[in-house]
Amino acid sequence: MRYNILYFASLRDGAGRDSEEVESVHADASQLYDELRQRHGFTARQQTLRLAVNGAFASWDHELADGDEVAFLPPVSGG
Amino acid sequence: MRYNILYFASLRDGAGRDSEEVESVHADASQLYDELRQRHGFTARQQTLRLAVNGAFASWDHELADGDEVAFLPPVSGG
Amino acid sequence: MSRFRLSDQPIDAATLARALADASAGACVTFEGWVRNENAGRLVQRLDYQAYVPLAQTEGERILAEARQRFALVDTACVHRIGALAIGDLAVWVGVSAAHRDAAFAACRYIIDEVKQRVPIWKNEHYAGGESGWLHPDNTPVK
Amino acid sequence: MSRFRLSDQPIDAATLARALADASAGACVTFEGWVRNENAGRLVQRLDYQAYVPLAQTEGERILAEARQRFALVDTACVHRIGALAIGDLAVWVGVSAAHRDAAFAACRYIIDEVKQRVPIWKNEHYAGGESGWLHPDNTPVK
Repeated sequence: MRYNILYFASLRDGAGRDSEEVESVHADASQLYDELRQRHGFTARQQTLRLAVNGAFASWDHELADGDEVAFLPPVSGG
Repeated sequence: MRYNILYFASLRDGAGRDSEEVESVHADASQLYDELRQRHGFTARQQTLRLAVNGAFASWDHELADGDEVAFLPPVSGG
Repeated sequence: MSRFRLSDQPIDAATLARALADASAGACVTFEGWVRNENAGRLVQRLDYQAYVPLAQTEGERILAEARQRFALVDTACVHRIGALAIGDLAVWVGVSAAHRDAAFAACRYIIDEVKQRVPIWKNEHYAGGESGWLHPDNTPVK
Repeated sequence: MSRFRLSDQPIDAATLARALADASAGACVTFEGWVRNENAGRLVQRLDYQAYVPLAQTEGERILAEARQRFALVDTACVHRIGALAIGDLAVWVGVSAAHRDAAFAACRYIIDEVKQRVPIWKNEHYAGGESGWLHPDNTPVK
């Protein structure tokens, strides 16, 4: 499946880009994150991240679909 | 003794003036207030008022001195 | 540097807030009291504030000093209007800056609560129909 | 009428506060978050805010809607800066108007607390010495 992955904060620094198109066999967001973590050498553990799919927060058991926009969100620090 | 009495809010309305020079035998503030209450027909009971002498809050057992500026303060309502 | 002020002119909130700024301040909380068109079910048309000016000044400063002592503040100020005000007018402004927001919120609340309870200022509301009345600190009528 | 806004331009607090006015509003509480020169013992020189804009917008609006539901408000708004900020810059503004101050204080505090916890915005602090780092909601460093 093809995903558009968005990166923010430490993950953006780690990936060296804002976003990327990714081809993956995983419909499970945790497994997708693990794959990207290995590829880019992210240090953030999945448990510290929130998942967002197509611009909305989603739980980690949300099943991904082809063409989804997926973001793994580090702890926020606005304000 | 001579006092300069200041009036505010409902007492100012009752006395029809901001202030007045008063000659009184009372050095006790409660007795002085009773005298003025009778003179002007104030409805406010002394227990509802705070006393100020020479620009500072004072307790009701504060002994007044000749020439004091005395104010009987109704409950405040700023803000 | 008098931080508590009575004013017979409109209050410039933006200028007052800017004056609280400091490189060590991360939070600024302000309270504005506006003249409402209604109190206790009666339509208010305008109001007058009367003050015992020198004592109000002293007591206001004392409240700000208490706040500075109780809370970790960078700066604080308060201005209260006197004279005739219309609906919507800014009647009282309190501003507090602090390193962190806990102290700023707590101090701002402390100051406005104490000002309303202790500072010798009196509000006379003028109602639709021509009546008027002095108020207690809880905005109930006197007598 | 979007009440939560991300802005890459300076925030005009005075104009925002005026827009909360209403004849039925007696209290207005505002919170301003300013960029401090220090965090956790390190000298901060400037910072950058990054945001996941569409989700930040949705989540910010949701927080304001929650505040309107929980507290008796007249109006509320919030603006958060994104991009590069200097020491002293206004980073986030929250304003609440209400008939009475209890609701205004409580709602203002609720909104800034929730914004800091939930809205996808990230702060990157640049320190004296050239280092920089992303922060957690409690302003401790990530890793």
